[in-house]
Amino acid sequence: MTKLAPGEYKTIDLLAVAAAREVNDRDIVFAGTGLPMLAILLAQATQAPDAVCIYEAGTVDGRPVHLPTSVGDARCVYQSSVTSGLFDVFNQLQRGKVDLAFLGGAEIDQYGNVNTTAIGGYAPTPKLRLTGSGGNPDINALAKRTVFIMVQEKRRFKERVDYITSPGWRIPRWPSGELVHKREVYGDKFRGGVSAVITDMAVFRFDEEGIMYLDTVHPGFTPEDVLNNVSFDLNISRCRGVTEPPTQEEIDLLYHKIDPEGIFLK
Amino acid sequence: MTKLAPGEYKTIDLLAVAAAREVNDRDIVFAGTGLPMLAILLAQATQAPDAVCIYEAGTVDGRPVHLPTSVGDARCVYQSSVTSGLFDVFNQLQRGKVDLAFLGGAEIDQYGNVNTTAIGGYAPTPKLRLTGSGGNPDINALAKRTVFIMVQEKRRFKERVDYITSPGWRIPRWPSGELVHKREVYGDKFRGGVSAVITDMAVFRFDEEGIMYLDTVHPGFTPEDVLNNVSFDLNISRCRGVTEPPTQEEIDLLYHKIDPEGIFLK
Amino acid sequence: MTQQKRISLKEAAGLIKDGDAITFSGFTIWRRPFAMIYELIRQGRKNLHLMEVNGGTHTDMFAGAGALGIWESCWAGHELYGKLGANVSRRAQAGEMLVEDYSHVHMVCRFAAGSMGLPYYPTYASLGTDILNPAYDTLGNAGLRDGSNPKIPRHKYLHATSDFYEPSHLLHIPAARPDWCIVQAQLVGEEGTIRINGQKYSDEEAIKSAERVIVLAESVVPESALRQEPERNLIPPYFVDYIIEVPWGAHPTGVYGNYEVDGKFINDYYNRTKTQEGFDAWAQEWIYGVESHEEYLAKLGISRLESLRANPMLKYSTNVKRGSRS
Amino acid sequence: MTQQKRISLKEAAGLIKDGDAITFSGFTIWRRPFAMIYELIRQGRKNLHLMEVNGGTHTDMFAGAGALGIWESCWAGHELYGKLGANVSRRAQAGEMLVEDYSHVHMVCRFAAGSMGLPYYPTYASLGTDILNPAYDTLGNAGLRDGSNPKIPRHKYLHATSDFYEPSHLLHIPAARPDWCIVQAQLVGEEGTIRINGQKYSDEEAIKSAERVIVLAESVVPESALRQEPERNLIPPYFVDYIIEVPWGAHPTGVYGNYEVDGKFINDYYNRTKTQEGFDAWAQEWIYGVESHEEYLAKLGISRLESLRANPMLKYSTNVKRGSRS
Repeated sequence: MTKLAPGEYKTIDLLAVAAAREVNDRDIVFAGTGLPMLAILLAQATQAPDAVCIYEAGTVDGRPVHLPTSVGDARCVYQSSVTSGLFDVFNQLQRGKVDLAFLGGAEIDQYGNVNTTAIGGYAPTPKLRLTGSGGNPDINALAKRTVFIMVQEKRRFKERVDYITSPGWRIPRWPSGELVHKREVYGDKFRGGVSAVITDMAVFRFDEEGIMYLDTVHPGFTPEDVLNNVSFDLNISRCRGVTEPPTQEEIDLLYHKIDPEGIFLK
Repeated sequence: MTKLAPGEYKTIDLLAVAAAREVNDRDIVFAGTGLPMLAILLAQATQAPDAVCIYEAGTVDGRPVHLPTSVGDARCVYQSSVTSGLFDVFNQLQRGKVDLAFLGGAEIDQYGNVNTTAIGGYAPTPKLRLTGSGGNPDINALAKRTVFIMVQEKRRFKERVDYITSPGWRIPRWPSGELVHKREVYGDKFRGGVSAVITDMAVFRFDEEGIMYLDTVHPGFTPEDVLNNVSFDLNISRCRGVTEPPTQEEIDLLYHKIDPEGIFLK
Repeated sequence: MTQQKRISLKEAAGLIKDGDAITFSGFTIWRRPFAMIYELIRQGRKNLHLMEVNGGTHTDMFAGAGALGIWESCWAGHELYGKLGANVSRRAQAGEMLVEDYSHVHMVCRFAAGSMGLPYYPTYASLGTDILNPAYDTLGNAGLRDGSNPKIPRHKYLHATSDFYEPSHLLHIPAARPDWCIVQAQLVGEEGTIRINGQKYSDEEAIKSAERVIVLAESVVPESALRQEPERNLIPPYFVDYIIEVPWGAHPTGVYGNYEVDGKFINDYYNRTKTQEGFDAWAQEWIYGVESHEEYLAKLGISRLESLRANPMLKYSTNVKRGSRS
Repeated sequence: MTQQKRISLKEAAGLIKDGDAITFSGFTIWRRPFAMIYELIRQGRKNLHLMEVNGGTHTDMFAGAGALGIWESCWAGHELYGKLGANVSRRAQAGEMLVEDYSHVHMVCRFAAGSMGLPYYPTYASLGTDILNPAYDTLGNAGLRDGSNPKIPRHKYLHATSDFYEPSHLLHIPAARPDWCIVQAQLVGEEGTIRINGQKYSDEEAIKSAERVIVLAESVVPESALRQEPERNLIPPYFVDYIIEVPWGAHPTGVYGNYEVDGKFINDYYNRTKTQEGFDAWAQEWIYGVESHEEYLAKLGISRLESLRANPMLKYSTNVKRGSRS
């Protein structure tokens, strides 16, 4: 079905594989629509067979035989442990049960703050209204680790995002709006934060101060390519080299077992 | 099965019948174990076929074919609309859905305050520890009308109860403990309160000031009998006469349809 | 024992007035009561106050039709079938509707509080975001938090602290108390018991928070049949004011066990309605130019509907084309 | 995929230490994990901190055995089969255990808050009662609200106000966060999914509020069988630490669909244990003098158990004698 030659892969495959590798066995994972679904299913099929996936519309540990196209999809229910609703799974999140979450965003800044709400101001009206937050900030706030999957573009990797939809490592303390470490805002509910950002070009992580740095570049890219596609002063000195490419087994799982219909992997 | 001659009835029958008559059709009723169950089932079999019964353990509008012996009983579930749990039904109560509730108590005072917790002091230790509150104060606080079913004894009808388990018409406002009208304590959540007290001797109601008065005496008793069995200055001037005795149809329903096994009606 | 009040779609839509606060069953593009949504647009309802846990294609249609005065939620889009709610964005950018942003958990908290008779709900979610930026309180900035509208709380949220255990900082999020909740359910009993199969989303909270509830049922069934398994039922009759039997009433959104999301329909809507002119033309074809739900279904055609019909064991369609290789 | 840890009753009881904070599944005299309750008493556990939505025969037994240091709840009794918990009353009157009174709703609020990761839960219930009398704060009076015990909040409750809508006065009730929840369930999957049939009581809140959970199952069943109807399941595996298959494990309390309350047994217990001497003799016969759950069942005898067995369609026994005319 896939038209890929052996050893060949597309960018989206690499994103799914890199994200899947962030999953530890037995992790309880919140996953959203799209790439996160591929990532958690691939992780379960490889190194993390006992990872549990929660979809925010209300299914816990489903074992779908057909890939869902959204978290509200009937396919999420199949062989799930519990099918309930948002109140249940969000309460579990707040209770501290979620280890890892996969999220996305339109813009991100050096502290890992993410914008999915509005570009070019907010009040009284934005220049460009986006979809809004969804569960992104809630999950990002209360899971132990989160991984963002994004498109690498200069205009998306900013010194400071136009609107902080989802909290990174340095965030406003209201009402003053002073930027402080996430720990100071969340207090006893501080559990961690953005652990990795995976783009079509590289993987980023965050240092002890909560500042983004380059961790690995994908095959075919250099740290300089990445620098040309961020609009802030990115630390590339800790770059560990090249992102491990997908294995043939991973590609086969993605195209033949996880998304044979070609829903996300066209 | 019943050994009663035509026209004959026992005190408990009269209590069940008098309580049943407090139910309006379509009322949503919280009922506890024992007499309240007989009352709601009798009401549904007579003037209030569309009254709904909620049991606090978590069933809504059950249509039992065998009389439950407690609200947690498996028999409550039969043909119920929803079987859930306490959180659901108590939230419905707080939401304002409950019209009427049947409750009991060990002691009551002239304001309708009820004690089911402790006799003879409370802290550091009571002289006599009773069962405790259960849902009595919650239901009494948040239902629109409540009806108490009690035993008529001088020591149980007091000027002031030893411990206010369940709130009547004049209740303490904490932290001062000053007694004020229930409306002042509940504010926007004030919905009503104790509407009737039914004993083995009489029916009592409450005047505009929230003070108990004698409404009717059961056949065979006089207002003076009642006065001799309360230990405060009871108003008997509004007594309307004699409580309507059970009809043969009501007795037949109670003994043949509702409690044929003789669980509460021995 | 009592039969619940049956009513037509047109009558039911007529009960909802301009300016009313409304909410819906479902999640993004699943189990939305579209037959009623179309009818409300057809009847020209304006200035609606839509409060919802999340939005979807229906939100965007209301926006396109100029039916929304206020929209309080956390998200609008079409999932896979359109990357954002273009009509919501266009109206919001033009200042033609007020958008009050909360997070997903905040919105669940709002309806949970409403459903429980509480004025607010505590949570730790989404601290340290611009959702809480005091300058971004849309309804406050519009002067609407003066207590005169019973559907608009005096504060967007409040800070709170706790020292019961660890010292702790949290939020109080105000209750949502819509005038109406309109529900698409798989099964409703003749007396009004609602059974939702599959994910319940936030239906329980939405229904119980509302003052009045209208249910569109895929099937109205004998009450006693639903009551044989009361643990599977969600809502008792006394929360339900009106029942309408409307098979396929959620199309183009999906219903677990009944039918699939019509992704092609939604994607076509998205592609054609990015401009107001495009929306108007689309709405003329699919809303204003269609007299009734029956006519809408006839226009869709039987083979389209049959391709969406769920496999009875899997609970979703195995016939619909979903991807590039299916 | 992972099988949950299986363990014996004796091992499981051994994990619970003197002084631990515990709670149980069930409601008054329904679905209490008695096999474990007996074993904890048999092992001589002391100074337990029992926090529960409501009490029942088990609470009274713990009190009789002198196992309770603190009891926080709203009710103890035996329903129809004994008008109060005589051992609870005797110990409370003697000051031999601390009793902290809340209302039923308050206790549900406590576990709801614990289950949701909140420090408190707001409610209007039981305003204007002596439950809120500042002089009747038992744990406060005992000097235990200084924050040194992580299971005891700094306040019994706090007053709160709201002006989001109508000016309003309510209460904040502190979360319950027990070390252990011990559950009797009808069905548990091999991986740990819990299904509760019939009324759920406050099991979901009790289980999710606890740090660790031990489940006694009437039957351990294939996980995939439970997952064919996931809407009927209550708790996913990662909340469950240990599973023990213990048929009849709730006797003398009842289990919906499995067996009836043994009212005669409870009434006999009540009548015989009003004094400490009476309790000690009863406990010698039914707890200390019995080696195991199997021996306990043998002592009860097959015909007694069979009379309690539920009719599979009605879900309760039609053979047990319940009243004077049955």
